[in-house]
Amino acid sequence: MVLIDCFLMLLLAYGFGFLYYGLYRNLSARVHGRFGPSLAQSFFDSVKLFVKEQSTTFGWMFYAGPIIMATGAVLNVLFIPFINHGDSLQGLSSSANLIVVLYLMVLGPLGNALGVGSNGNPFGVMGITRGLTRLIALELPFYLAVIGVMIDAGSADFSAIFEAQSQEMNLLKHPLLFMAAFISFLGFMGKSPFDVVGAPQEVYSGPATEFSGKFFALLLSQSAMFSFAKLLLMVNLFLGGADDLGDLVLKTFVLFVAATFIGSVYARFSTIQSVEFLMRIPTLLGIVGLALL
Amino acid sequence: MQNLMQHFEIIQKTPTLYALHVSIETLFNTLHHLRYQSDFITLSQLTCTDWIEEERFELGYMLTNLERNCNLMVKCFIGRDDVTVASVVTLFPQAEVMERELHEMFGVGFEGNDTLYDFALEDWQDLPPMRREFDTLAYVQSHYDFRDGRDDNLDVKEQIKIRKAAAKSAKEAQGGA
Amino acid sequence: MEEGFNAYRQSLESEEQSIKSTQSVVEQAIAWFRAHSMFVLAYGTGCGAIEMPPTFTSRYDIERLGVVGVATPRQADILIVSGYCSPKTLKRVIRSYEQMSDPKYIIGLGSCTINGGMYWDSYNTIKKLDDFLPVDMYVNGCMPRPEALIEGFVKLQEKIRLNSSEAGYIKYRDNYAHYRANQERLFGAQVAPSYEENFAGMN
Amino acid sequence: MERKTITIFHGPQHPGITGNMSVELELTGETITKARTHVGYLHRGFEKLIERRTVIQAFTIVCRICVPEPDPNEANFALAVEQLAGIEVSEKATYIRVMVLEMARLAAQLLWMAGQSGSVGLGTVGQWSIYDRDLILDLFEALTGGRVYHMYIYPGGVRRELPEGFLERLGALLDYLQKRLVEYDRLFFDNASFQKRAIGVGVVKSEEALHLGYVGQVLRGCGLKRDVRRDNPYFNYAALEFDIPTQSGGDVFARALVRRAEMRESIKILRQVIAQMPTEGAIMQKLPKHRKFTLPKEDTYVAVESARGEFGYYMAGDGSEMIRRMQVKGPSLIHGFTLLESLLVGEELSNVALIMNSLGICPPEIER
Amino acid sequence: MLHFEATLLGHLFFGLSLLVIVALLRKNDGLWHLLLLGSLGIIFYASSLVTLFIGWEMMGWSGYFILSKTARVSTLQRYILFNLGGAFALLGAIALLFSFMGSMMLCDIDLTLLPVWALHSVSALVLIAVFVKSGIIGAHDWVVDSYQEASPLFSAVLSAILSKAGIYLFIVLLLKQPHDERVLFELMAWLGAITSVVATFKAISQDEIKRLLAYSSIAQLGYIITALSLMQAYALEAALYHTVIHTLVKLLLFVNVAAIMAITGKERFSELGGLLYRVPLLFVLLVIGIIALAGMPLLGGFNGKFLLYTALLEEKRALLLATVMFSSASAFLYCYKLVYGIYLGQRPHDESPLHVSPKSYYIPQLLSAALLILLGFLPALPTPLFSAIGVEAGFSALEFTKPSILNSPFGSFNGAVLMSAFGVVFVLILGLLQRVHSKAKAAQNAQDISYCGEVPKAGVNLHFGYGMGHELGRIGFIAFILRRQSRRFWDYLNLIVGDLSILLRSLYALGTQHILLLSLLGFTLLLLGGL
Repeated sequence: MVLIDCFLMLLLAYGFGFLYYGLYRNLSARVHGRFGPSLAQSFFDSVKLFVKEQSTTFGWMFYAGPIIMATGAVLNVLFIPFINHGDSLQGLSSSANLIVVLYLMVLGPLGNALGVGSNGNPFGVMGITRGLTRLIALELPFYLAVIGVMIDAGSADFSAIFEAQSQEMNLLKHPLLFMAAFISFLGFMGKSPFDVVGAPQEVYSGPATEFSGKFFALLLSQSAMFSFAKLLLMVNLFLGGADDLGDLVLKTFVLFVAATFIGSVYARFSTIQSVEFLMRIPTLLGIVGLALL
Repeated sequence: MQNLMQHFEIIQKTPTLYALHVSIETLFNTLHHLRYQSDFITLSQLTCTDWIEEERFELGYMLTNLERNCNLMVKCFIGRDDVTVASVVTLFPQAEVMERELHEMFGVGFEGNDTLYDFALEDWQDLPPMRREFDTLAYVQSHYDFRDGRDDNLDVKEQIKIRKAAAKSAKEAQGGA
Repeated sequence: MEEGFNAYRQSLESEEQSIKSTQSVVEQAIAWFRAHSMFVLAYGTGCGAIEMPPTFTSRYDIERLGVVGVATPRQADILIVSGYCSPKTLKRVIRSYEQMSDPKYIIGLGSCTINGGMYWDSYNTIKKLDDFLPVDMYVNGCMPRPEALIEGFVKLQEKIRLNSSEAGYIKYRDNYAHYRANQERLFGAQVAPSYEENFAGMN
Repeated sequence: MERKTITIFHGPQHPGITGNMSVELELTGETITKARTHVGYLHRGFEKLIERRTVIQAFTIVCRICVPEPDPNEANFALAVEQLAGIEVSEKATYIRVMVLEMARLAAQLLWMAGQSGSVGLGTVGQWSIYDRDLILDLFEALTGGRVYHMYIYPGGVRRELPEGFLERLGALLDYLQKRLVEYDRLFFDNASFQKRAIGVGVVKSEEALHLGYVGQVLRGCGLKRDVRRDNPYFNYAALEFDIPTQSGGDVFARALVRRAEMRESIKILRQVIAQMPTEGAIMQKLPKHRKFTLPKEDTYVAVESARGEFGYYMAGDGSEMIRRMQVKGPSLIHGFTLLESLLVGEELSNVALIMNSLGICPPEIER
Repeated sequence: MLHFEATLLGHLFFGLSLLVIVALLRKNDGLWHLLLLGSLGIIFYASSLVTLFIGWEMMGWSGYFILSKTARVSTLQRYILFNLGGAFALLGAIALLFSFMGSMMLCDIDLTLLPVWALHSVSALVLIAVFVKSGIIGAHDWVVDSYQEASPLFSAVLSAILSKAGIYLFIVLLLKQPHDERVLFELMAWLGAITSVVATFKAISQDEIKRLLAYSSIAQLGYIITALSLMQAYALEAALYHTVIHTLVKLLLFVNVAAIMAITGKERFSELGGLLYRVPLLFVLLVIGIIALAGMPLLGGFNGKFLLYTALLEEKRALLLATVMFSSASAFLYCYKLVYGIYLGQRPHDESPLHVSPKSYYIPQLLSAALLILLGFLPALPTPLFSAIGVEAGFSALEFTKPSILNSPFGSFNGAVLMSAFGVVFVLILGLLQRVHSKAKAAQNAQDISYCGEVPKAGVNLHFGYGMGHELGRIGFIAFILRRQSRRFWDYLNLIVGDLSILLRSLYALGTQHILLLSLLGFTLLLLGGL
């Protein structure tokens, strides 16, 4: 039963991931004052890249890099329950808890960092270093918020967190914690003030510089699924988890639209500015939120 | 501007443009004097005109004053073949790039400016291209080949001749009838 | 036999019918995906690059056709040579083209790529882009308008859907020696590392 | 061997470069220790081609020198030929020329805004400003027949009469742009994250700015009120009344505010031109012996204020109908080499595109 | 009267030191290593305070002799000075304990009997010894230099085992603190967390490989000391688990770096790079090492951290937990710098010939890598041993269901499911990628990278190893950390002691009668004091 559950979750994550990616391009197109591509355009892009005739590789480590990253994304999807109280769509979340998921989110990018490092392109490793430097301050407000949620729920298991939010979701109980987490959530999703990792004008498309053909396709697919997993995590932690599929779509969509619109009106901080910013206001929000727990 | 007039024989070309001819020996001292004593403190352009029939280049230092409302052209004639002029990088740092361009385009040497590597052309073996004896059309014929005309269309001039003849004969036929 | 544009259009349609019947459904699907998602390399080589911002932004918005600008040649499918090409630029253009992964296409903008255009007598521009790189689609005009550029992309999409064997990258791969000879004749020996072995294992 | 600094190219094929040039950067980490500009990718040997062309032939090629703003080239060429040959230009033609130049400046500033916001990742502003620039190009198309290359200001006047209803359309467009500028203020100039990125970056010291020959917004950005339209007026700018905005910061944000104020000034000038445009008068003074028009054995230097600074032409005639020598001096020659290379040392890699856009470097006018 | 008594804790620590020293035995200074092993044995099996102190001293100077083969004089001096300082602090603590306990035996030490001031002074003195040994910030000066200048294999021993002696001392002497007198250990918990943050940022900015590893082991010990000072069952398990992991990881990393130094003769990031495809096995082993060092969920490294986080959560120490998580998040940067600086990056042009590395470098690495992977699959394997030690130390037993499920007060996770899920998904995606339409084509050579349209010339350096983390110096508080040199503090102390001794010497220069007068005065004071 668990296998069917996992397969269904992966299918949902893949579908919703590309749907939201297409929606992102459409919504930001409307902000720009144009129509934008069809909703499935990102899916077409990834299939086209999969069926290209050539993809350059730089040895077996470069080949393994994106695979580890995709594995990290898939594991994230599997270890976060989609539905809060039901028994379907739980995946493997019973045998793991929130702290494991937090650190799984970093496993994929570190695996990819090995792959990108092995191709010898300076732009790739500069993108990775920017990601890791930004990670130092990006995790701080998110951890503060997550610690608050765990202490409030009394355990790190998702079921306990859903229990704690059964009457009132964390967004209302701990608004400050939600704000701190949302700011660093913008960074995880690579939205504008913090999208410093692959900035094309600065680092020549960062880590994805040497990815061609099927490797770039794998990168796109895993980033679609990974962003859906992050949306899911935010819903489970702060919006009381999803009662059923419809509720899931609604809540992730609301979070997603907020992130998109915020992202399209901000200029990009430099790496050091984003670290300094994240260490000031969001961390303060988190600490005050914890104090008021 | 007036005290400069007596000091040098300056011709006024337009209300805001003056010209001054100096010999190559006094060039650097004049520029030095203008740079520090007068208010012509900026070198905004370094021009070179090739008078091939008179066998000489004409170097022009375009100086602009502090208020940027008046330009003074300091010009001097130099020989055409492997001539070197004292570089003015010490007076005007921005001259470094201008001299590099003239060195590559005209072959004029500037001793004192050590960055005279290539400015716009890469691996250029031929004559400096802006000299008048360099014929660009001949270079194009020898290095590049053009797209040969479309085989389905005849030469345009012939077509025009045929049409004219047809029109004339048609008019005569119409006149005759 | 009639010549001119209509003839070319009929021959295109008839070829399309003949090819459609021979190709399997999978190949047609692959060609459909390749046509509906084109990544253009962000490289403004000549003065035509000034008409690319209006085409890629909100007024003419080519993203509706699935065309997106990408930063590196590895991710790109289409290289736009926008206007005249000096040997120094041509060296970089060839380098970028050879780093793109198959199937890749070239769009030549403006008359300068067709016959040297306004700089026919300039010592530093190439007169015929076709000698050095296989051009799939020419868009004429001394800087073609955004509408002409979009028309060029639509025509290219039709050509990609045909999945025809005489596409640019196949031509480049098959007679690579011819193109290489032209390049070396123009640049002398300092050409970017040759990709001879690159194609050895392919066909 | 020591591998402490890496060398990368902010190269010709790079989304963060303005045009087709490259900057070779030597980095320790992401801090730049040495920068060297490479140009020549767009060299077409303009001045060589012009030596083989008569005035009427050279006229069509001159406007192709610099792509974002071709009209100062045409104006310079016309001014130089008129000065050498001593041709008078009618009142109406001068007003139309001022109108064309100011419309070109507005279009170039909007293009700059797209580049500047793109370099800090604010894509929305780029989409809007390119759309607004396109509306100006529509008017150019109605007036001159060409969107970007207009070939309109000919020595002796302008080549085509204003289409009827053109001034009303221009007035309507100016009202629309006035409203849009307020939107750009909210999204771009007052955007906290852009200010955080732009303030204190690429600071030009005002003491050496004049002496080193910087022009345009770089001067006005560090408090020096210099503008060719005011200092060395051409056409009838002396009669028009407008002021020269300056800022004292000298950094990227100061130059952005200067450009923002210059857009307002251009709109003010255009409104005056619409009001004072004479209705009758010849717009084109026929050149004597059109094809065999000869220039006297004289040389001259003319300058026009383009959107990025003083754009100068040196032209020398030699009595034949071919032009003996024409040398173009764009603002980007000094900004691209002496200024850019000194500003980048010690700067972060993420500010390279920011500084290049703010200096308005356009490579085709460096090496022509 | 050397008394020995085998305790479970002793067995654990001695087992670890046995594993490390035997794995690193070399012909040339094997004798001293055995002596060192002996002294460790005395410490871990000592049942009386005197035996403990003797073992501590032996460990001190046997380490000194091994270090003296390679290190500079100033490093040696600092090594022996700091260790003696620690030893004398321990001696003071033992004297105080004896004066109250009346007996030297470890088993009948009961801290609750001590008056408050004695309790604090004993704890402070023992903590000084622990700090010196594990190199907490301030006392880390000798650690970094001696790790850097020791022979590569001995720095592995130094980092893997000698730093653990302090931990053992802490557990044996201080663990059974009375509950209400915990203010000293609250301060200690914060000191451990701050040490790990400071050491992490110092590690990121290093260019020599061994200095980076030295700072990283200081940071890891900071975690262990924070865990110990919580005085709670799961925190003890976290500390013990982390000790085991740290020993294995540091053994693996230092021996790997030693192999690289043997092969290339270089030890700086700015001189190395691009060895991936020339020594692939060393690369894979180092990757396993840094995954465990960074605390990634797959290998054993995560279990120690997971237990520490849940213990801190249970104690509701939110800010302390946030600091620890912050320092472990910033540890990813120096882990990546370690693997990128040596193996990844641009393939070196001067393909200097590599000397073949002796097989003996591989055995310890393979051993510890295998153990780490085993702990990844069965995270709760050592839990029975740790809970027995906890019971012995007076804590409640730990909850244990299956070796593959590690449980903690705040939730549990199944290591086997995690690892097998990773393996299955990895193989599935690999299969998908193999059969997809597009064929993989190898890149031509080191120059065939997309480099903005240009061709990287032969002599151009594209290796980012030295510059990684260079930007952090621009951030305010990190720049403060990097600038703060603790050496200036010790040199300043040095000066003060110098002036004092000069003053004292002038005292002796007085005439004999003055000395008589002074001694008389001193004697009377003592008499009065004595009444």
